[in-house]
Amino acid sequence: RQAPEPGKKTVRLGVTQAVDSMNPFLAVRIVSSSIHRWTYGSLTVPDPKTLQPSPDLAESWETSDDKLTWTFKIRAGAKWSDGKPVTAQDAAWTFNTVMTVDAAKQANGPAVENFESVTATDDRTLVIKTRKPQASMLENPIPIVPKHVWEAVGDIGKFENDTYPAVGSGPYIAVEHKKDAYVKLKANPGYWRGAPKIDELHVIFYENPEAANAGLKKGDIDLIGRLAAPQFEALAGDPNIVQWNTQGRRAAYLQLNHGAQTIDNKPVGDGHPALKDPKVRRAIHYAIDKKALADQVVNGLAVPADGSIVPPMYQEFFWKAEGDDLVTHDVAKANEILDDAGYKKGADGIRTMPDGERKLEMRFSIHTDTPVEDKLGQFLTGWFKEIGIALSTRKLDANKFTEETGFTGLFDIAISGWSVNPDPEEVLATHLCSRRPTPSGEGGGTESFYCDPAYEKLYQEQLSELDRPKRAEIIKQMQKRLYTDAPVIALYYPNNLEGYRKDRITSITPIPEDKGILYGGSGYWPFYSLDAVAAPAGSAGGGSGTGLAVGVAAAVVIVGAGGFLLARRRRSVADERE
Amino acid sequence: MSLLELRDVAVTYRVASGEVPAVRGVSLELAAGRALGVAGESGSGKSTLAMALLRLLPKDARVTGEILLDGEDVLTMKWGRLRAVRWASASVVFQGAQHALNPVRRIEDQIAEPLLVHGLATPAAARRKVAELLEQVGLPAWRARSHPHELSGGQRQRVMIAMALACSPRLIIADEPTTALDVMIQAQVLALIRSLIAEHGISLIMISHDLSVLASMCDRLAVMYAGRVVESGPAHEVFRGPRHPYSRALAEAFPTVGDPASRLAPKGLGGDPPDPMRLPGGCSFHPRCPVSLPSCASREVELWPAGESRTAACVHVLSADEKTESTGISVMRPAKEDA
Amino acid sequence: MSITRTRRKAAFSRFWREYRRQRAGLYGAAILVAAVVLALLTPLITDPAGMDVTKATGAKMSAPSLDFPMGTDESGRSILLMVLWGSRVSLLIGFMSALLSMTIGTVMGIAAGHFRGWVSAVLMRITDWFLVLPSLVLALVLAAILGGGTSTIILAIGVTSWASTARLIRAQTLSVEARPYIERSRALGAGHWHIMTRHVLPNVAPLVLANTTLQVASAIVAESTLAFLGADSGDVSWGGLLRGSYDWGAATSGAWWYVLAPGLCIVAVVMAFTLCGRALEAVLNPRLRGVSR
Amino acid sequence: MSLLEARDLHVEFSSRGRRARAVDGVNLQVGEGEIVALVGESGCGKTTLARTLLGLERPTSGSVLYGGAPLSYSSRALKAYRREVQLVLQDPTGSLNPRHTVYEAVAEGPRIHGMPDEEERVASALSRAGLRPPERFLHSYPHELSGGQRQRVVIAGALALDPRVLVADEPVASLDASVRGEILALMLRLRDELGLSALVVTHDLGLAWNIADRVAVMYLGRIVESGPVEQILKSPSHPYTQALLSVLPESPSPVVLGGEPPDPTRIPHGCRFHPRCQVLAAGTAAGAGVDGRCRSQLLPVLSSSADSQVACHYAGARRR
Amino acid sequence: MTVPPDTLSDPEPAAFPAAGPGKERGAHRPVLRYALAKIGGAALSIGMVIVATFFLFRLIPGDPAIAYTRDVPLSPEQLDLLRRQMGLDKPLTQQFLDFVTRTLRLDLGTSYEYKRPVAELIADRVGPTLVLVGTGLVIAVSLGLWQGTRAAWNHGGRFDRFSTGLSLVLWSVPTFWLGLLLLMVFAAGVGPIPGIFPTRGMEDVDAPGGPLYLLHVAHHLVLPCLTLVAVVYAQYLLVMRSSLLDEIGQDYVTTARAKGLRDDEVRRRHAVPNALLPTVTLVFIHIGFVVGGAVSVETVYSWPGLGLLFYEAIKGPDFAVMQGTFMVVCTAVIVMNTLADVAYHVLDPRVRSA
Ligand SMILES: Nc1ncnc2c1ncn2[C@@H]1O[C@H](COP(=O)(O)OP(=O)(O)OP(=O)(O)O)[C@@H](O)[C@H]1O
Ligand SMILES: Nc1ncnc2c1ncn2[C@@H]1O[C@H](COP(=O)(O)OP(=O)(O)OP(=O)(O)O)[C@@H](O)[C@H]1O
Ligand SMILES: [Mg+2]
Ligand SMILES: [Mg+2]
Repeated sequence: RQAPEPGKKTVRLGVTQAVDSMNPFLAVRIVSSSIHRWTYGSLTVPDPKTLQPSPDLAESWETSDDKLTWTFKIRAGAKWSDGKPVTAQDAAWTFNTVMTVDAAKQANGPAVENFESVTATDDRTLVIKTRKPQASMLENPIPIVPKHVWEAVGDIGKFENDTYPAVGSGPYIAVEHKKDAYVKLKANPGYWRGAPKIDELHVIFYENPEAANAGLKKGDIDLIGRLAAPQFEALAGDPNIVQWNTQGRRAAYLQLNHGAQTIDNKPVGDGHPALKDPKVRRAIHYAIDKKALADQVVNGLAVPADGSIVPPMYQEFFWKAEGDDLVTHDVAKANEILDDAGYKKGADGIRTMPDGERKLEMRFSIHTDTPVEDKLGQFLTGWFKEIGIALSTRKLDANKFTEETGFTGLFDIAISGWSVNPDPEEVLATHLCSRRPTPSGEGGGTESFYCDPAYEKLYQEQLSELDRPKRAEIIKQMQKRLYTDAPVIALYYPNNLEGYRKDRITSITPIPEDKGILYGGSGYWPFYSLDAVAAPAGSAGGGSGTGLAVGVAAAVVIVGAGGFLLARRRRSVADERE
Repeated sequence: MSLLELRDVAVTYRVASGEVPAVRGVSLELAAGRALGVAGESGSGKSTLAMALLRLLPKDARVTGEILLDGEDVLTMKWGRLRAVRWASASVVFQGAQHALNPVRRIEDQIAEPLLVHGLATPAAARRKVAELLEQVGLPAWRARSHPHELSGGQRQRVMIAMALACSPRLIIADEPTTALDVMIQAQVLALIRSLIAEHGISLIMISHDLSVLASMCDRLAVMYAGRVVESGPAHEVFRGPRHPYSRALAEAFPTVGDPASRLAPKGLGGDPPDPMRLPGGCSFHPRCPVSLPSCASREVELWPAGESRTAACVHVLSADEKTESTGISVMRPAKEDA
Repeated sequence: MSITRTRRKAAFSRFWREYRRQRAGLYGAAILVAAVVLALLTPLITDPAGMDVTKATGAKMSAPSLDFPMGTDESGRSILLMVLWGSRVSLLIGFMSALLSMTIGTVMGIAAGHFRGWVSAVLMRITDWFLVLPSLVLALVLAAILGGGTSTIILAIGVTSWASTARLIRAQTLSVEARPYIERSRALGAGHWHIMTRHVLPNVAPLVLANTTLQVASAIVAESTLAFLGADSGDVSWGGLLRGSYDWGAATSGAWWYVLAPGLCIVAVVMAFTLCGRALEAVLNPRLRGVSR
Repeated sequence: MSLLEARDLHVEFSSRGRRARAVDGVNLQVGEGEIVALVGESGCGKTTLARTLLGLERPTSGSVLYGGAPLSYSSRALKAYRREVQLVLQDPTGSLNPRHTVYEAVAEGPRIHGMPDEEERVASALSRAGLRPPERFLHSYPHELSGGQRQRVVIAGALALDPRVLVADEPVASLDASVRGEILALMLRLRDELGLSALVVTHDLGLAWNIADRVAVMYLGRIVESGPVEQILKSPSHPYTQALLSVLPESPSPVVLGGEPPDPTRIPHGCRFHPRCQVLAAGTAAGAGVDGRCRSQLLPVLSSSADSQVACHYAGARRR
Repeated sequence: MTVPPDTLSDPEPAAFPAAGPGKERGAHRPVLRYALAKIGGAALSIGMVIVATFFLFRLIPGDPAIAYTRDVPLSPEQLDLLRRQMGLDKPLTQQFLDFVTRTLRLDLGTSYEYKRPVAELIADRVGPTLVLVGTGLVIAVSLGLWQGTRAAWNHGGRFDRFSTGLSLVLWSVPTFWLGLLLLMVFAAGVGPIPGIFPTRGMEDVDAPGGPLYLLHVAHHLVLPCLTLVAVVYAQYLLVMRSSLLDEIGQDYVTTARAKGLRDDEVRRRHAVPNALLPTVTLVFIHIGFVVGGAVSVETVYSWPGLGLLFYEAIKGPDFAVMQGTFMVVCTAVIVMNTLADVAYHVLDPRVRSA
């Protein structure tokens, strides 16, 4: 490694996900969309304090009275990194591409589904017409790309966006990408908010999370986000490392096959009939010790879920079960419910259906290669046994899992979870009737096969409620419905676990600023606000280790070769004998 | 002084189940320019003896006695000296030439190798010498570029002989050079060896279990049985009038075509070959001996004189010649008179 | 025939005498016997309830102590217990896939060696194909396609590892077939079946036996590698334990016992099998017998 | 009268794209109770002929007749045929499966053919082959036997089927001189006692002299001279037979044939022996005026008659 | 997966019966024919790979179109369109033919995950794998052969016992496990041992240019290579050892001694070259094995090669990438083996004229 230039500030971010694409229209992985967030601007960005939309490339905006037309004013001072100004045409071109080119829908297709048209009336005015009112308009995640560069691209679906430095408008410019290895970003000196404090940001890929941890401890990297609990715990005790443990965006829950149906209300799949009974679902809810799960499965680095699919991080929208609503771990209660409902225990301790036909033997579908889900399965199996339900774990690869739990309904209970954006609309929509699979059995994106009139009604109400507190109240009602009817049972909200070296990173602002997320959160704030120790003048930095090692290696080789030659000489004397 | 003299040579192989006395006290002598035949049945220790002459036996063989080559004891030689003696003074034609040649190297290189190793020729000279040697053994010079597998059995045997001649040694040890060969090729090879010793005055030790072959090739003959020499003497005399019952059986086993006595009357020797690890007491041949006496089972036999420069290890020799005193270790004289 | 029995006994004791001289083989056999006996006894000497995470008694990832001689895992279960139960699955996978692989290999090998012409050519082509294919890659593909489960793993390992056996058996068959006694048997009127079962099979059997032990060894390693790469059987196995130690960050958090216990078990048992296999080979394979003079 | 007969038999192998005519037109018959010796140098096709007679090799053309009827190659017919005609191979050690006891080796044939009284049959075969008392050997393994004993076990294995014809391929070649006499004596005895017919394949003329009634000399895939032993071996007419006899160690003036050993993939034109023929080389043939024919004119295939006959232009010319 | 060490010593006779005289003048002809036959065989094998791949991946339950679209909800029309684009509406035979033609045109499909042609993804990752496997193989082979030679020559001696024992232990170690241990000890550092090697990858950001780049990569290569070598070299050692022991027992070695050659000359000129030839073919048969090992090593050390791509594809699962990598790796191994076979054939005169 070359000695870094003295005074240069570099931060190295370790990730355990390889970049799937540098093309923002195609990239779906968190690492890539994060990079795109840092290298391209969007219309709006969540405010670091409130998480509410705030101006980014759009300086200001207004809505028509019918709530169907949005007019954005594009920022005057924003420039592309090649010096050209950012215009409304760039934004219009970007949105229109996503709307019209199938290949470009890959990353953010749903975000424009409701768009009727997008036009730039002049350089600074962007007009978006929607089919239906869209309260989440200001959360639009699509990175806006420079039209003058991208126009020339033939097939967006095949374009790798690999000419560096890539032209962007974000705080950083991508200058190098080695596949399965790293992405190198440089501060954008012409960024309209002002250049970031550091000079370079490196995103370094580790396949092996243990190695990433070792890398952080050793100082090969400065920050890792999205740590698994064990890795996070392993960082304890290092004086130079900050263990950054905050509330997460994610909710982990179970999906119960309560009678999966297609969009035309035809039953599909082979879900266990007992699960159609809300009492059974309720009993199951009682059987689960959420606290134990949070403690054991994620090492206590999670909040047991006394709520539903929106995590408490979003205080505004989070609904907490209280009083009679609250379901606690109570095996006796669970057994009582089941006994009362007529599910009798057999000699083997397994209950049967009230009609005496079928045993309560259920499958628990999880993903392959996910130790946490595996462990979860072990716990559920243990508890369910106590209430007379036999549970067997099935591991499915991601494709099959999506197919069976999303379209074909070939499951009883499945693991599920969702990382929630500052606006929860997206996750709420996953439980709508309209999301159920088509008659031919293809996916609509349901997370539960849920179809509940009350829930539908609430959804429509919140959609057109532009008053934020009121809308939040409706959203809480929806969560309550999910909690009590239990098509899904929230288990816990995993914390967001990160770690960074404080001897390298001197300041970093999470999002939200109060105990928020560093990497993988919305917006670019943490990495824009980042400040680091400059490479000391004259020091070789990490290079000294390299030099040392190379020296050692060379010495070993020389000594080895010498020894070998010597041994040969000696032996050739010994060879006199036979 | 004789070229080669063996004094009470014994070879014992150490194996997992004990010791195998393959050669049990053999004394022989060979004068320069003479040919000595060694016969004996399979497993009687002929090859072992031959390999012992140049200390080529594997590590687990123990050799005792003295092997004097030009008066120098091979067994106590320094390695350097031994290497110098090997091939330059005495060379070997191994039993089974197909295995004794390196399968992946050209025969040219293999023949030239001893010349170069002993510093007897420059590479160019060595190549010329190889061509010459091949001509001598009746192979066209272009064969030098061949690999062993491209040659027939007889040709390989001839390559082996050419190789043995390369350093013009004074002694050639030929271990069953013709056993694996066809009658016709056998005749070719024998004729070749015969002419070579006649032309170059080389001494020869030839091993075979075919008495008639040895009789036609050698001056003197030694017959081995169970690791010992049981009879020795001038080749034709031993072949025509064997004194030891084993030699007799061997000689008789070869039918003479045209001889009415052997027509439709094959002769052989019954009984099993001896197991060197469990040799019978007394005369080791007595269990198979057609003329054994009760005393043979207990009485040690030694090589007793059995006529003019002949010895045989059989009690019947004593009674026939009415010689009672044993001569102890009998040494084979350089047999000038019977050549 | 009782004489036959005494013969057999004599043959066995001769074999045993020879085997005893292979010191490494003896150590290997001792380890193996211990491992197999322990695996068989596990259900009798331990309580499977200790494997239930909801009933685990230990602290998470605690170091070896009197209660937990090999420490505990991420859920506070005794690693000793897990290793014992894991040995059952690992050994089962080892034995079953070796059995599968040896069966395929032996049948293919004998058939390819016995028959001439296109049958042999086709069989050899297939064998060579399987031989050069990266079997781990193929096994992973198979496991991914067939889905998890112990039987899948057995199948994946068995199906991808028989080729070298087939080659070996074929070579041996060819050399047996070249012996005059096959010709003699044929001249006596014997058919293919008779020759393959009476002459070839008994002659290749020792080789098969020796090779099976080696195959078990590689199957155990293969199982752990597959588990590490994400294709596990779902039951507790040594490979699965190693995978667990990796998933739960045992190494970085200093829980060396969690990493070392299953790893060393694998190394020890695989090594034991290998040593036994080599010793068996040395004793039974006449080709190798002369070598270690 | 003839029990086993080869009629104009040709066997070809394709070796590396070339055709090797290993047996190139052979007429030969073995009568009831007759011992015929087939002699010739290495590679002349003796073994191939023997194997073809047993149906182990299919002839390219021509046929094998047994009891006057051509051999059928269906596996059923072959099995039946091999009950009556047996092969004894050259190498006794190799012919016995080292994992089978003597009993199993001898009983293999009866088992294959489902013959009754297996044990008695084995015991009697062993004692007929001179392994007496049979019980002593029943449970031995081949490696515990001497070479001669092994050869007898092989013979016993053939005898256990009560064959009418024995084809013995070099039965003593690998044996010690002291044992070979024993085996040959055994064969003679079997012929006398059981009326066995035999074809003995060998390259050793002394062996033919020892036991055969008739001898056929083979050269490069074809029989070049045949007839009663006394006549052929005492006064051979074919130069090749003469040469073979002359290289016996005790013969006074060996004629060592020069040239490369014959190659069945390139059989010379005219008389197949002419490139090595000492009579032709010495000019004697030219003296008799047959040298041209030797080089170009094919010789007829000898018939299978028992009389003495020779395939040689020179001998033919002299006889006339 | 591993191949047991000793089963490698293939007892098939290398030598063939003597050829008749005068054949060697046309010796180059058989070599050519042999090479052609081998190449034909390899082509057939590759064909088998293609066929097997097609049917193997057809066994996957579920709808490839849905798998391709992942979680993105698509309308039925869009799905139908996609199916038509993927050719799934055609009869199986037609699909097969399409597959074959596409494969022959090096079109290996499009990755589900990356939405890019699989061939391109693979092309990007071939280099690092070649560096790792190539270096590993060279070191393992030379180390194994050298140690094997020494061990066999003084068999039963201390060196023999030590190196055979060590190699057996290493052979019994699962690759990934050894990799993790080495990573923890020498890259992360344990106790007094400093972590002097990098924790990941083939190169870092800001790798130096020029010759220093080689050093930089070499530094990254040390641990992955060490892991691969440790697990692989044992086989070569054991094969070389037993093959040389076979040769030592041969008569021609005695002949060489009888000629007065020194011990090391006997070894260098006769025994080792002869033992080497059969060993080297076995070495090449093992390329497949080494490639398998590379999957584990690349995963542990985040080495950006084919093995990592394959591993990620399995985790995905990205069947298109899996299928493509599988075909490419198999084909490469088959091609390497064929080259080795032909080279061996040219080098060993015994086999050459057979
Ligand atoms: N390396 C060895 N280890 C143990 N015993 C051996 C060894 N070599 C030979 N023998 C035994 O020594 C005895 C003599 O063997 P040798 O090879 O000298 O016999 P030979 O007379 O040459 O026989 P042949 O005529 O068959 O070549 C035999 O019993 C043989 O089994
Ligand atoms: N299976 C085969 N394929 C090709 N050529 C063969 C085959 N069998 C025999 N030959 C050739 O046919 C010729 C005759 O062989 P055969 O074995 O019959 O000779 P032989 O007279 O028995 O020789 P020997 O005395 O050496 O046993 C030889 O040149 C041999 O190379
Ligand atoms: Mg010998
Ligand atoms: Mg023959």
